[in-house]
Amino acid sequence: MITIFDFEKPISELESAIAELRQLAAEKGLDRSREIAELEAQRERLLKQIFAHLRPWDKTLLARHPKRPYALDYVRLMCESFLELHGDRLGFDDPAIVGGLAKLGCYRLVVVGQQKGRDLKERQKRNFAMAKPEGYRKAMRLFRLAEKFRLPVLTLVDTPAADPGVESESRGISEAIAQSMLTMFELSVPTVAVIIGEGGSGGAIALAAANRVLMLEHAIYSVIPPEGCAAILYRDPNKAPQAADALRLTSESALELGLIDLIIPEPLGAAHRDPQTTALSVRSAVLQQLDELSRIEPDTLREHRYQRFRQMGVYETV
Amino acid sequence: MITIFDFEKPISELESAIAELRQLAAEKGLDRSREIAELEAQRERLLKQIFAHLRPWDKTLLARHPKRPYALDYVRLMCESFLELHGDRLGFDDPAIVGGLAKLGCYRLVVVGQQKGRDLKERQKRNFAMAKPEGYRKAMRLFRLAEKFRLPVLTLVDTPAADPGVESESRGISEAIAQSMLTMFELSVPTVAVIIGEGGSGGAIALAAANRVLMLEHAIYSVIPPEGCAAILYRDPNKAPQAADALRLTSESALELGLIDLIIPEPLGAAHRDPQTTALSVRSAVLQQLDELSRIEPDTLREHRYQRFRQMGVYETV
Amino acid sequence: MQRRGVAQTNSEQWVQCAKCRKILFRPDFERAMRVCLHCGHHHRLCARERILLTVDSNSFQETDADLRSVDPLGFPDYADKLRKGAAASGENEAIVTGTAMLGGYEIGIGVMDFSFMGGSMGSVVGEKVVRCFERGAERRLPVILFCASGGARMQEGLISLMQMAKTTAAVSRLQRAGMPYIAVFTDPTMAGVLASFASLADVILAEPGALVGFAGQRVAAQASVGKPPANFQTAEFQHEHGMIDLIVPRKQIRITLTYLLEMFLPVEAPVR
Amino acid sequence: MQRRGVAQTNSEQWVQCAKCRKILFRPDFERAMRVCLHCGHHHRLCARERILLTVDSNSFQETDADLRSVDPLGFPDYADKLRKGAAASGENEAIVTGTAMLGGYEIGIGVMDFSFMGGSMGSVVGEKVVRCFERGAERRLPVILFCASGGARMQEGLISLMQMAKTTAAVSRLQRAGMPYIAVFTDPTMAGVLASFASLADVILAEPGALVGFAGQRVAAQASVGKPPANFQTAEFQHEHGMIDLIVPRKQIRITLTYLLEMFLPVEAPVR
Ligand SMILES: [Zn+2]
Ligand SMILES: [Zn+2]
Repeated sequence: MITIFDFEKPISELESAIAELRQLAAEKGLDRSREIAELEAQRERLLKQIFAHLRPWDKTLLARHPKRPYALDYVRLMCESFLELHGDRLGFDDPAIVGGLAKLGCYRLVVVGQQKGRDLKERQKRNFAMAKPEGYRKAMRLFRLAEKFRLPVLTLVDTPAADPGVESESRGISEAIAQSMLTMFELSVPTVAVIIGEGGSGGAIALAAANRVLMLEHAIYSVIPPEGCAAILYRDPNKAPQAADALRLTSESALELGLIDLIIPEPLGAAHRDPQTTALSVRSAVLQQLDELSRIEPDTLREHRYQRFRQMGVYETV
Repeated sequence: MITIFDFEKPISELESAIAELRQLAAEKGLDRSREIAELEAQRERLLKQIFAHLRPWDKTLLARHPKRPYALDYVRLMCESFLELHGDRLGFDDPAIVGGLAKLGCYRLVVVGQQKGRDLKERQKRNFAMAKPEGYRKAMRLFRLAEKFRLPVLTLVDTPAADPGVESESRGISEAIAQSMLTMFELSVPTVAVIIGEGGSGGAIALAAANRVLMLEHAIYSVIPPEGCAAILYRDPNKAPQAADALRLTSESALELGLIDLIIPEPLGAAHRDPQTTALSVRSAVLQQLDELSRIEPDTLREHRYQRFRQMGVYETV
Repeated sequence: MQRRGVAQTNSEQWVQCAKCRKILFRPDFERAMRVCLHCGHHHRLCARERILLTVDSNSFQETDADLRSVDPLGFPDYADKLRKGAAASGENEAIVTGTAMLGGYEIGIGVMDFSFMGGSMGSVVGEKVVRCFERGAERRLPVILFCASGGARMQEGLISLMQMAKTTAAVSRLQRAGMPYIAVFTDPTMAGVLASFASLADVILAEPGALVGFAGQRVAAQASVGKPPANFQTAEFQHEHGMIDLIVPRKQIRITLTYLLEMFLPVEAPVR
Repeated sequence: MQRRGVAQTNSEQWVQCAKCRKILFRPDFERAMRVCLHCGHHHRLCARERILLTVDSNSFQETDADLRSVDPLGFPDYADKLRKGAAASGENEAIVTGTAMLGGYEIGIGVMDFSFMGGSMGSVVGEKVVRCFERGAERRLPVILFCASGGARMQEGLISLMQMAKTTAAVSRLQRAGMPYIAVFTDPTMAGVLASFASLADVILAEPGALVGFAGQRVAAQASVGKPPANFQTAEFQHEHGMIDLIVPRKQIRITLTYLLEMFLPVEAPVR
């Protein structure tokens, strides 16, 4: 399946032309390298031009791009090794949240992330990365393991929302989200969260109560999906682009507002055009945070984390 | 419903005769007090005689007697006040285990107990006091509440077994039993368990990893129900009485083996003939334990509890 | 959904129950704490009424009344909604906090007010909740929160999502201080508030029939295979599912809270 | 139930798979660690075989081999069953414990042997498990336990039930020492062992197809409304239900354990 968003269309047209030309050259044994180089330069200019002016809604589409790297892609591309662990020890194992033990540079880590599915079948299995209570409870189990063995925690956030269904409600999805945050606040090991795609409201913050919160350039982070916001604000879910503007759900806005610590740049044309390079950028950003955090005393880490969120909020005193 | 076991039959015949005589005397306005007194003395002699020679199987029947006081009866009869709390905060509230906050003498306590049902409907609702994983998880939540607020814990054990069904298996009944014991071992507040009826294998020990374990005189405590043991041992569940002998599941045996700390005597004719008196005996026994335990330091309480179970086991070294 | 919370005023003397539609004599209705005398429906209370009905007379001392919301994102209509919320509720924000005595115990208390922008949690609600917990930790006060909220305040964007984390962190402060935290879920307790500090109380009480849940009913139904049960997202449903300790009729809330304080608060060692 | 664990010997050269009934060349079968080359069925191993296949060569040092069961209740046939168990297994009891090296890490290890009275836990098994955990806590050794048990040993009555509590208490000792505990569920891991120390490991591995459950299959079916699923009480069922981290084929158990030790054991702070 190829997905081409409106703003990507001219680029993909150029890309098709380049591919055709290459094939033609190969078949006929001709040297068309000059023409190809020219088209590629054109593509590069166009990409720069388009990506210099992305609206929040464009970023929303990029964050949800079906070819965007997912949590396990990053784990595979950036970690030296990884062993997935399973189960909440309470009766369930939620495929929407994955977690395990990884090596990253000189660090041994607990990694927990929301995992989308690439094809239809996996998408359904992973419930579109909408975790049920058991997903967060598995995460908490792994957080406690991290605490016990003094391993830093890395979370990779990528979810449209926590699962809102009857089953999740009946097993306490709200409690699970709240407890997951509480467990993260109680940790005395370094914690780093990276919003890699969709940072969807409660489902996202449940895994993002970390010492450092980073965001990929084209990821989004929002209190409500733009469609839901549009339905309330304009009584029209199709006005999601306007709602995306109003919500200011981009990485730039989050950084400006002081709610995240760092934007990890994506390659030109967004992460899905070069997962390898993106993963290496994430890797080096995370390693840098870990280098800084691992110099801090356990109790201080907890206190810093508290203060990090404590100061969030904009109000006045009359 | 009136249940008369074989060994209780002569007593109940006498009791019927006494009741008839009383009625007759009342109807006709006659003084039959001498005859009544004589019959009552006879009943007393007979009770003493019968209850002096109860076999383990008789005790099993008494422990399961449908008129025997249940956990909430004791709470009602022995505590100054009680507020039941509900839920495991994980999606379930198991009626087979009840728990809450009680006042007992000068103490504020967390009380947790297995609860049988008196009539058919309640029996089904309470699943015959066979707790599912969520029952033990509710208990653990209350244990942690006790730890946080430095309240002693009293458990009232009365279950044929933990629920063995598919649903319980799928939610981790084994893990729940193990975690419940572990949680009790981690507590630094005084803990007292009373086996009030059936102490049925894993389902019972899950709530009985306490500093002091007391047993009512006619309660039983066993690694396997006598019927199950007979099925294995004699390939005949009807040989349960013999199996009960072999298992030595009475309070006397448990005390002899050093596995419990104290037998709480029951009134003549067993607890169901005088719940009020039985409850007062339980009350004073528990209060005495609490008086002793509350003088011990928190860490020492934990260590004593460890050593209490640590030394259980009979083996030789060659 | 009917406007379940609001008793319609027919005249000065009479009100109509929002649920059973029966007409009630207003003085009786008020004496019953706005619980319908026919069907038992618990109508919503505003924060001040709740405080009056809950704490010991004249003991409430408000704190942080000087905090006001601003419009950090320039969000459409937010400034206007804040004005309307203030007018509708008579409050400056969706929560009133303070200290008080309850059954003779000094407590920190917060009461949310649904009539201010649906009790939604933005920066000011978050800050006041946090200060309530911090005050509890510092001064060793138990904290009692009455929740009534539709969730996070969309108009403050990501800042309002962060209030979930911020208030949760503050719960951990109170926990470390060993002080009790009791939550009372009133109609409605939803979404971002339920999924943060509300669910983390040591003991959770709820009023009968209160709406308590994560997502809107329509979203929940769409995301599910089967049909939601009849009592879906009521306090009773959450109680069945182990999330609420007790459903407590309004009249018994005060005595229940007092009992819990009595059980949890440290006292002198018993004399023997 | 078929005798799922045991590969029938047809001759010195040939064995028959207990599951698919295919005939296997014995040297191939042994080289495959008694895993069927046709259907992958994992046949039971006795304790010594398991130790040989798991730890670094010649590193195993047995401990507490001098403990023997007695017959504290004078239980029918118990003395006889102990003799037969010893004959069948070549062991003194249903568990072998000791210390060893694994992937270069010093560990405490315990391996249960189902061929000794169904791996049931009486006083000696309990004591040896406890000493294993205590040794781990004192000497700061990680503990690895291979479970294979039908449950508590009925023949020791209430004493055997107490072994559940006793071994659980010992897990808490190791936990407090911050040392890792890894359990491997092999066929079968049931009842009193599953409901005590086995389920409390930091990480739980299981061999494919191992029987893992609380009550006997018949009891479970009788106590349930619906029909048990086809894979009921297998390692795979427990894995689906969040009770087991990983199903690990026998050949990969050693490397998986090594990775876990590498992750959990304290190392010098990384040089930067
Ligand atoms: Zn009404
Ligand atoms: Zn085979």
